[in-house]
Amino acid sequence: MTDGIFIAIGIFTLLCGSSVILCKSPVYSAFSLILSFFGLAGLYILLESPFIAVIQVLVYTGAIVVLFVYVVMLMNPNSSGAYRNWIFMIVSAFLAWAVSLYLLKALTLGVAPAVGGAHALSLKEVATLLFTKYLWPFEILSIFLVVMIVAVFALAKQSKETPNE
Amino acid sequence: MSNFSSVYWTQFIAIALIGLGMVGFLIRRNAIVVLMSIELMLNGVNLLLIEAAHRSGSADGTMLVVFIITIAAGEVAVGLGILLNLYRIKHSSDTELYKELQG
Amino acid sequence: MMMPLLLAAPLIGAIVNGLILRPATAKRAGVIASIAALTSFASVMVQHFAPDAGPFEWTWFTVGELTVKWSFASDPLTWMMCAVVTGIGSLIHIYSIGYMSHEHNAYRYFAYLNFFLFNMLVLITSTSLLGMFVGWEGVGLCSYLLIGYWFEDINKAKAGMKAFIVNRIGDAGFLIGIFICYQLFKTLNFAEIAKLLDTQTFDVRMLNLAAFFLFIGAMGKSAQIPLYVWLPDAMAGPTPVSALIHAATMVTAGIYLICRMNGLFLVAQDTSLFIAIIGISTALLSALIATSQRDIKKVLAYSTVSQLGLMFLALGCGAYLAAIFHVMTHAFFKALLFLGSGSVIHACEGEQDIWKMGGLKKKLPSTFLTFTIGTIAIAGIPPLAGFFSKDMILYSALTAKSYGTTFWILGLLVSFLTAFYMVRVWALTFLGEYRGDKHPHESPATMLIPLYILAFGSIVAGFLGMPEGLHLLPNYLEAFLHPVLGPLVEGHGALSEERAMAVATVSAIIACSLGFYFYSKPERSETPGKILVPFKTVFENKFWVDELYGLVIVKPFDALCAFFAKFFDPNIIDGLVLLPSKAAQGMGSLLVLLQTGIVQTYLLFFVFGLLVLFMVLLKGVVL
Amino acid sequence: MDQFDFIVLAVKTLVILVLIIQVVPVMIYLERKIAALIQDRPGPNRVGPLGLLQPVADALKLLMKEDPVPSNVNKFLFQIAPFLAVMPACLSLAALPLGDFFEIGDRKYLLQIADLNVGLLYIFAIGSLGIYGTLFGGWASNNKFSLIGAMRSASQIVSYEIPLALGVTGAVMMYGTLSLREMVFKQSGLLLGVLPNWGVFYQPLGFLVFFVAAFAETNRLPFDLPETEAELVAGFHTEYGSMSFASFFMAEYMAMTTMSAVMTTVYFGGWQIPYLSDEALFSMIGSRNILALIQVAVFFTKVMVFMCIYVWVRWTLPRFRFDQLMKLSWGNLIPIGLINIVLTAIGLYFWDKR
Repeated sequence: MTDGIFIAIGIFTLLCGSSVILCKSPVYSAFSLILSFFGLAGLYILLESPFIAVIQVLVYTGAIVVLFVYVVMLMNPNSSGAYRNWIFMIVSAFLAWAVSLYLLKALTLGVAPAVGGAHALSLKEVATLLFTKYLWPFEILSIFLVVMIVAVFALAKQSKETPNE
Repeated sequence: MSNFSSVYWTQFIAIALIGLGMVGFLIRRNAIVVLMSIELMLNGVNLLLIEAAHRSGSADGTMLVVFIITIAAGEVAVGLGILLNLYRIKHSSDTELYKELQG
Repeated sequence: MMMPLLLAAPLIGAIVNGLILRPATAKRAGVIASIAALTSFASVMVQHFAPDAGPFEWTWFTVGELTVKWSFASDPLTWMMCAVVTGIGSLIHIYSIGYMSHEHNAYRYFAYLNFFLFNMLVLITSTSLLGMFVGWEGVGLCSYLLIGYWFEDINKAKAGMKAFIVNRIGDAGFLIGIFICYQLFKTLNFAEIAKLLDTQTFDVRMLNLAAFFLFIGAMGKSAQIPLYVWLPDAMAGPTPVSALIHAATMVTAGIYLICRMNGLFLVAQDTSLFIAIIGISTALLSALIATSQRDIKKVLAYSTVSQLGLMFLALGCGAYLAAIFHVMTHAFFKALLFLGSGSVIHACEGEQDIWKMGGLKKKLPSTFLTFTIGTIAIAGIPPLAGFFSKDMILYSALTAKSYGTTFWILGLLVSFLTAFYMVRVWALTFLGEYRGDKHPHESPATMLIPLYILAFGSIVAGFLGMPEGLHLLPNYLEAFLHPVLGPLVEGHGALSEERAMAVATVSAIIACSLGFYFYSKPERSETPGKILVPFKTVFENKFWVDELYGLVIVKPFDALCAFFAKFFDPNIIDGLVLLPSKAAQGMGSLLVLLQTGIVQTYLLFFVFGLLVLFMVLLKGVVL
Repeated sequence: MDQFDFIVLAVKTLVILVLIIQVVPVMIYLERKIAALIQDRPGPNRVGPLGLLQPVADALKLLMKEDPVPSNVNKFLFQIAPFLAVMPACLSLAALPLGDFFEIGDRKYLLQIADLNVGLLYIFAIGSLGIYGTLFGGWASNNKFSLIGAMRSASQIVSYEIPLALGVTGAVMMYGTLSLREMVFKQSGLLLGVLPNWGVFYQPLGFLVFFVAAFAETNRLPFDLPETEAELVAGFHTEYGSMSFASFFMAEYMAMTTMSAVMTTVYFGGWQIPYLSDEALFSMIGSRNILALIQVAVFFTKVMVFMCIYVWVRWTLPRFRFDQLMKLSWGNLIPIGLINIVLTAIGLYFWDKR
């Protein structure tokens, strides 16, 4: 039964994903992006990692897509000429398909046996791991975030300076 | 709920997401949609990681996903900042207009 | 010991004048040059009475089995030529002192004159063809320098160049001749070649070829048919130069060469015939042109060319003695005539057109006297020198093996024309009233003394080679040159020698009277022009030979050079050089197309690269 | 999960949903009454005795009115926006523990829809989705005022999410768990013999930050900028007609309820009666279900107390300017939150109560 739900949500996610890239107006792409992230959150829950699902909803849907919608609202781009010319579409479609095929083949080559018995990761375990095994990445990540903030400020300041002709 | 008849499905969905993302940022002319398709690809990767973590039972996959999500957040912030500046100059978000750096 | 002195004197004179005492005045430089010339003349005289032992020589260079030596020796032929060259040379040096007195840097003129003398002596005294060739080139150089002495005037400079280039063409033929001789005889020494010719038999065709190329060298230097165009233009130089180089010495080098190689030419009969034909045709052509020339020096130049033509006629018929005898006599009276015309021009402040002179008898008495002796000598009136040498040539032509009579008749016509145009010049310059606007005056003593000496020479020179038939004097010259030139060949022609002499004399007298009749009175001087109107323009324009050369040789040559300069070099050669750079640019512009600047094209390349990467990594896996 | 449990779960979800939805009309009535009280006027008393039927009248009015859709509007998003606003408000109820548990037959059922061990995080995640309703609503209605209103409210909610989270982190560190149910159990008993063992006394700073941030999250008065009548007419929901406007209104009130519920659960002991522990109460009453009812009643009284505070604050404090608003969040609340976390950490290190 769970397989059925899993496949259903999977297909839903893929549908929303394809509508992200196919919708002419970016607002609808943003909207379908939100739906696909919900789908993904559902998949994570089915894969027994609720923490990641909640983080996904909180961070991705709650913050990142908000930024996207924010920028879309600021720009309100017209939806004319959404796609590149035909040759590009065909070529890129073929390339993407071929690469995915190869990826799939590469992944299935190294499939490790299903160990099973995975337990849902509680917050405590994540926290302990974060500060023991992954302390260094955690610290570096904090520095990375500070750098990001400084970068965004610089960009914001720059845009203020350039006279909007 | 613990294990599925075949692992094949999750990998298929994840790689399909990655493929869609790839097609997205090659086809679309609108810079925002390009960024969105990159996010889509990242999520595909996250799904693969979670599936691997689930299958092998180790927490490393989960931790990696957490890191990826934070980095993605930073990346989108800066990406959209740059996009806004480009928009301020070009009054349009069409990638084919940003081609001063050509031969 | 005399030989080194002979050569060294003019060389030292040239160096002193040219390089050391540069700012000397004309007189001082002239005196030094004349002393040098006289010492060399004295050494020639002493050489005659106390000849040196062997050839004076030292090795120059050795290539393979050929060792070339500077070697100078004297035998009767060389001695005689040296005597003529140094004798007349010193006379002309003395004459030039007066002539060049008003020139401000005459030291250059005298240096060249001495250097010319040195080269001429090297040419005559060297015992090998290569040594002669060095002299040959030196003489050509000096004639160029001297013709172009007043190089400020572009025409004179051009005349110098013309002379030099035409001589060079002749020299090229001479060089090829030397190569062939070396190929045949494996030696360049005259004596050895003569010995080989007597002992061994060579392929006649090769001999003819060698003789032919040597004759081309002679043609260039002695101004025969195709290469004579430079001599009339060479008159652009000062008159003593014309006298010395273009009358007495340099032009005779060609004849000396053939006499020196007489062994070869005796065997190469076809070339000798060819020489005869060329000689007589040159003589006839230049004589006709001379009759209608206005410039006094041009008339004398063409008369020189025709006299040289006669000499070559004699060489062609095998009469080497007659040729040398005529060289000697011609040197005397032609130098005399040139120096005479020089003093006339000097008097008329550079006026050379005979129609603007006349009546100079009273104003230039001594010049008039010497000029008249010269004219009588060249006309061939007995007992003066011209008659005997010219008659010897005509008689030898008559007794030649082939076409003897035709050569004799043409020779007779040439001497008739010679007499006619010389009397014409003489009459127009000295008789009648003065037509010019200058006021001529007699030349100074230094110029007149050489004229008198030369006049005496042109009277006496004839008696040296009198034919036996007249039983007056033994033929000294024949005895003297016998060892070098071989026996005088006794042929039998249509007429005997005495009768031939008589006919020649009668024709000369008729020509003189005809010329006198026409040109002594001014009103009658136009009539010959009217009679020969169609021919007159042809003669005046020198048969348009210069124009012909210009058209046939110079213009196509220029076109060829233009082609190479304008088309071949810039496009083909530069094109090849620039090809790689242009190719690189082309390639560069191609690659630029890849850089469209649009991010998504780069992404496309990225994805394509990814695909290729996967293909490579997963080679074995079948999708 | 056999058949029966599923039904019980469905019924439980329905009951809780209806209960929360019923809060909205009550609140409308209360809001008008308290506002009137503060402004010293009688308030609604015409409709029904003491104006009690006023909310019904309002509801009927909103239902009856026409729901216009302007022409040059992005049709799809315009109509979706109200639902997007309401959806997160409802979803976030799932994790709220109304009481301990009740029994049917021999099986115990929790008095909350789902006891997630990431309960609090879940509530914040769903809470942050509320932004989309305002964003799409403002943008879709295609007029300058609503767009600016949407922009302001989005940036306000995003920037107040952080202090909200920081405030709560202190409490979470203390309780050591994200599950709301265990938090409530941890708050039973007495502190120093006198005070009930509630989170607020341990985390006064944390509570203060959370309290202020809660106001901003729900766009309640001091942070009322998105709907300021003066400049932006009605902010992002200017163009909306009756039912859509009603749904925005409902979303706002349910968000308030959720925030109050979270505050009571985390800081005020949820369904705990101050000086009476559950067992003592159970021994008095005897039946588990009646105890459950009492617990639910206690929980709701606490929630109502907070709601009244909301309304009370709304009619007393003036509105912030936008830059003051931002300065308050980034300048004041976040630093206080961080300090609070540090203090809690020190406290825990020394008096590790657990």
